[in-house]
Amino acid sequence: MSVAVTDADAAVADVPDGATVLIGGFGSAGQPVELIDALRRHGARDLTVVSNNAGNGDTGLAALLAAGLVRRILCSYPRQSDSYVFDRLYRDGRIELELVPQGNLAERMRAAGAGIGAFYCPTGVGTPLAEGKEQRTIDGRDYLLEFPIRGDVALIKAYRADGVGNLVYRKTARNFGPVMATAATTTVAQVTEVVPAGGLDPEVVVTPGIYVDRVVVV
Amino acid sequence: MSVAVTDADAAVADVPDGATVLIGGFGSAGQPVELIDALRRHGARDLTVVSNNAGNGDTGLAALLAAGLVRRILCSYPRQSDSYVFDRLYRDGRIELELVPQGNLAERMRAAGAGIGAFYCPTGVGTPLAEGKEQRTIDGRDYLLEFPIRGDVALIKAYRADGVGNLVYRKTARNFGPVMATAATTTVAQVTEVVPAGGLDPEVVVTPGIYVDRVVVV
Amino acid sequence: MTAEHAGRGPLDRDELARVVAADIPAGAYVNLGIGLPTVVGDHLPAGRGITLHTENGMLGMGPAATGDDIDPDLTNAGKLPVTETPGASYFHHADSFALMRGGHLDVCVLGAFQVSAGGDLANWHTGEPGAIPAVGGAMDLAIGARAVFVMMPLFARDGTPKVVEKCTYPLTGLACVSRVYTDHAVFTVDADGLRVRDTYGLTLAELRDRVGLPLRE
Amino acid sequence: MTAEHAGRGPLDRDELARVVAADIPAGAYVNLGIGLPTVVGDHLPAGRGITLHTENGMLGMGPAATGDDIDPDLTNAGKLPVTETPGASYFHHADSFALMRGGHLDVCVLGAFQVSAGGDLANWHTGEPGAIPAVGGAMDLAIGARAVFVMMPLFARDGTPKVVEKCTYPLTGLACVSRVYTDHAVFTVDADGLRVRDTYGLTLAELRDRVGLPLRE
Repeated sequence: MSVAVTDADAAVADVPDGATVLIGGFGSAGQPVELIDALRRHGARDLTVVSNNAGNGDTGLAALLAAGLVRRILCSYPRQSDSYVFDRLYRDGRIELELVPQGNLAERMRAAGAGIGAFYCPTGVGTPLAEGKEQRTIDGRDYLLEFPIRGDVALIKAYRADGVGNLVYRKTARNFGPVMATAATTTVAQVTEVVPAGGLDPEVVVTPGIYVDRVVVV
Repeated sequence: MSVAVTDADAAVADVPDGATVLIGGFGSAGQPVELIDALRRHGARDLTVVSNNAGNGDTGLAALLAAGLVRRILCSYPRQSDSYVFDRLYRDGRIELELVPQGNLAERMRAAGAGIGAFYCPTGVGTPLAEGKEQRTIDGRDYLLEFPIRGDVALIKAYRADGVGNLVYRKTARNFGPVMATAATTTVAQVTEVVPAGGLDPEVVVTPGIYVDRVVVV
Repeated sequence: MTAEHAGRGPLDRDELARVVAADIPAGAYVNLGIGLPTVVGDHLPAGRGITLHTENGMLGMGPAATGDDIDPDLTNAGKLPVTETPGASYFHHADSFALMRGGHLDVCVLGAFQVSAGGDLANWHTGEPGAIPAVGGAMDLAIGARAVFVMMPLFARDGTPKVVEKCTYPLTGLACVSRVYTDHAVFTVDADGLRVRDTYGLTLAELRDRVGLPLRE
Repeated sequence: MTAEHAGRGPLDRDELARVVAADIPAGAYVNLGIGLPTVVGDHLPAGRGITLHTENGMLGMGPAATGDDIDPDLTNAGKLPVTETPGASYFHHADSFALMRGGHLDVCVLGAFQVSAGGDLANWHTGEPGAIPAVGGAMDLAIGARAVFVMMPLFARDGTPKVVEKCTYPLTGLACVSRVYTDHAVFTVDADGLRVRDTYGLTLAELRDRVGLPLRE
C-alpha cells in the first residue's frame, strides 16, 4: 500500500489527549525533533511518553515536557547533564516516572508488536526494580515477568522511506525506531527523503512498510 | 574477531553424539546441504534436529535421517509430497517427532538467543498442541507458556560472509538462519563467498559476526 | 439480508477466488494460505494496493515465477517459486511470525477441513490414526490476522457439511474465523454464530436444509 | 598467590585501564560502560581482534570521533561521537539487548558504587532522597555478559571501601561480578568470596586492614 506522505502537523493532528506516545531516539541520535515539535504545537495533553531518555536542553522532547503536556514518562535514563527540564518537573511532582531497564524497554515494545503476552527476563532480579513483579525460577535461573508496552502512536526518525513506507536508518540513529514502529497503532516516521517503491533494495529494508502509516520529509 | 574459515568436514568434526543441531532452511531454500552432508559423513549419532521440515527426496536433511543418525526432530511441517524418508522412519517408530507451530519454532529459538526464560504466546490455545502447556489469561486473552529451544550447533546457509563473520542472506533463503545463529553454542554458516572485513555495508549486515563461529565456502 | 443466487450453479474455483478477492479491502496486507487460497492471488484487482505476505519471510510477493525468473532462493509458503514486486522486503522467520502474531496482517485466507458456528477452525490435521501431523504457520495465522477468511468446498466428498456445530477434527484455533467462503454460500461469523451473506446454486432454504445448522439471513 | 606491588603508588586512571585491557582475551566481544570503563578502549592492544559493542546498536565501534569525523548519528552509549571499524554492523535496540541478555558478550566493564564479597553489584542509583534514578542498560549488562569486570577506585571519597560485605546502595544485579579492578588492588570473585590477585601501593596485609573483609590470597 502507498504510504501517506504528509507534513508534520497533519501527521500528529489526530493524537488524542491521554495518548501513549512512543518516541524514538537515544539522546539526540534518532530523536524525531520535528515530529515532537508538531506534537507540542498540536497540544494534546495528559500524554504518556515512552522514550529512552527524558529530553536534553530545551528542544525536542524537553520542550514537549516543558509545555506541560506529558503526565507520565517511561524511560531508562532520564538523568543527564542537560536534562534540567525533566529534573525540575520531577522534583516538583509534576511528572510521573516509570524507570524501565533499557533492554526491557526495547523487549517489552517488541513483545507488544509480536503478540507476546508477557515474558520472563533475568534483568533486575534482586534489585529495587523487581518490586511488584512476579518472579519464577526456570532451569535454575531466576526471572521476572515483564508485560508488553503498547503505543497509540509512535514518532520515529529514519533515514529514507520508499513509496510503500519501507524504512532504512542511519548508523546508531536506528536504535528504538524499528521496535517502536511495530508496537504502536499508528506509526509516523520522519525521513530525509522518500524514494519510489522499488528504490530500496528489499534485502536492506529494516522496517517493512506494513508498520509505517505516515511519512514526513524534513 | 576474524571468523574461522574452514571446510565442511572440519566445521562439524566436533559435533558429539546426542547433540541438538539447528538446521536452517524452509524446504530447500536456505538448507545448508553441504554442511548436512558433512555431518552425515562425520557420523555423530542420537542427534536431535530442529528444522522447519523433515527433509525432501533423498538428499540433505533426508539423507541425514536415512542414515539413522537422528533420534528426534522438532519441526512444524514434516509431511510433504516428497518426505518419504521421514514418513517411513516415523511410521516405523524409528524417529520421535515434536510438532511445533512454525512461529513458536522461530520465537522459541529467538528466546534462547535473547536470554528470555519463557514467553506467553497465543498460538495453539484450545488445540491439541496446547496439551501439557501452562495457560494464562492476560488482559482477557489466553496464552500458552513456551520455553526456549537451544542448540549445541547451528548449521545455516547464508549468501556472503565477511572476514569477521558478518552474514547477509539472499531473498527468502534468509528464513531461519539469523534466528538459529543466535540460539546455538556454535554456529557454522555455509556461504558462496567470503569478502574482507569492511566488504559488507554495516547497515545491511543481517547476522553480526558475534553469532558466527565457522564459515564454509561452498 | 442474504443474496440468493439460486439460478446458477455453485461457484467454481476461480469464481470463488474472485468473490474472496473482491472482499479484500484496498491497501490491505494479506497472507494467502497454501492450496486453494493461493488462487485468490490471481484475481486481486490491480491498482488496489494489496500487499501479499508470505510467512517464510517476505512482504510484496508477486505472482508465480516461470522460466528464467525461477530462483530457488525465492519461494512462497508452499515452497513454489515466486517473484518480488517493487517495494518488497525480506526478513527472517522470527520477524515474519512477529508480524503475523502481532496482529499486523489485515486478512489471511486459509483452507479448512471444518469451521464451527462459533468460528473455530480445523485445518491442520485429520487426526486419523497413522496420519503424520503438520501444522506449519496455520495456528499462527489463525490467531494473528485481524480477519481470517476460510475458503473451502461447503461439502466434503461424502456430502457432509464442513460448516459444523462443533469441529470433530483437531482444532487450529478457537473462535478465530471471520468469514467462510464456499462454493455454495458465503458466511459471516460473529458471536451469535453464522449469517449467510450469499448463496450460489441453491436457495437459503435449501442451504439450511443441507447444512442443518441455525443460519441467520 | 597475590602479587604485591607495594613499592609503588596506586594505579592511576590509565594504568588501571591498561591492567583491565591486558585481561581481555584475544578475540573477545566487549562492552565498555560509560565513564571510567571507556578509558579501557584507549589501551586495548592492537592486533588482538577485540570487538567493541555499544548497546545503542553497534558492533565494531571504533575510537572517539573528532573534527570532520563527528557524525550525530554515530554515538556510543554515553552519547559521545564515535567511529566505526571495518567489519562493523548496526542493529536496533531489541536486537542489541538480545545480544547482551542472551549471553553473547564475553566481557563487560562497568563502573560501580559498591561490589559485595558475593559479587553483587550496585552501580545505578545512590538511593539518596531526591536523587533521580537512571538505570540505562546497567542491569542488562550485569546479568548478560559472560564476565562482568568492575572498574572503580577502591575507596570512596570519605575513605570507606567500596568492596563491602553487603551492598548498602540499591543493587544492579546479584552475584554477577567476576573481577574488581581498583587503583589499590585487583580482586577475583567466586562462590567463596574475594581473592586478591594484585595489590598496588600497599601490601596484602595493609589491604586487609583497610578493607576489613576476609580476602583470600
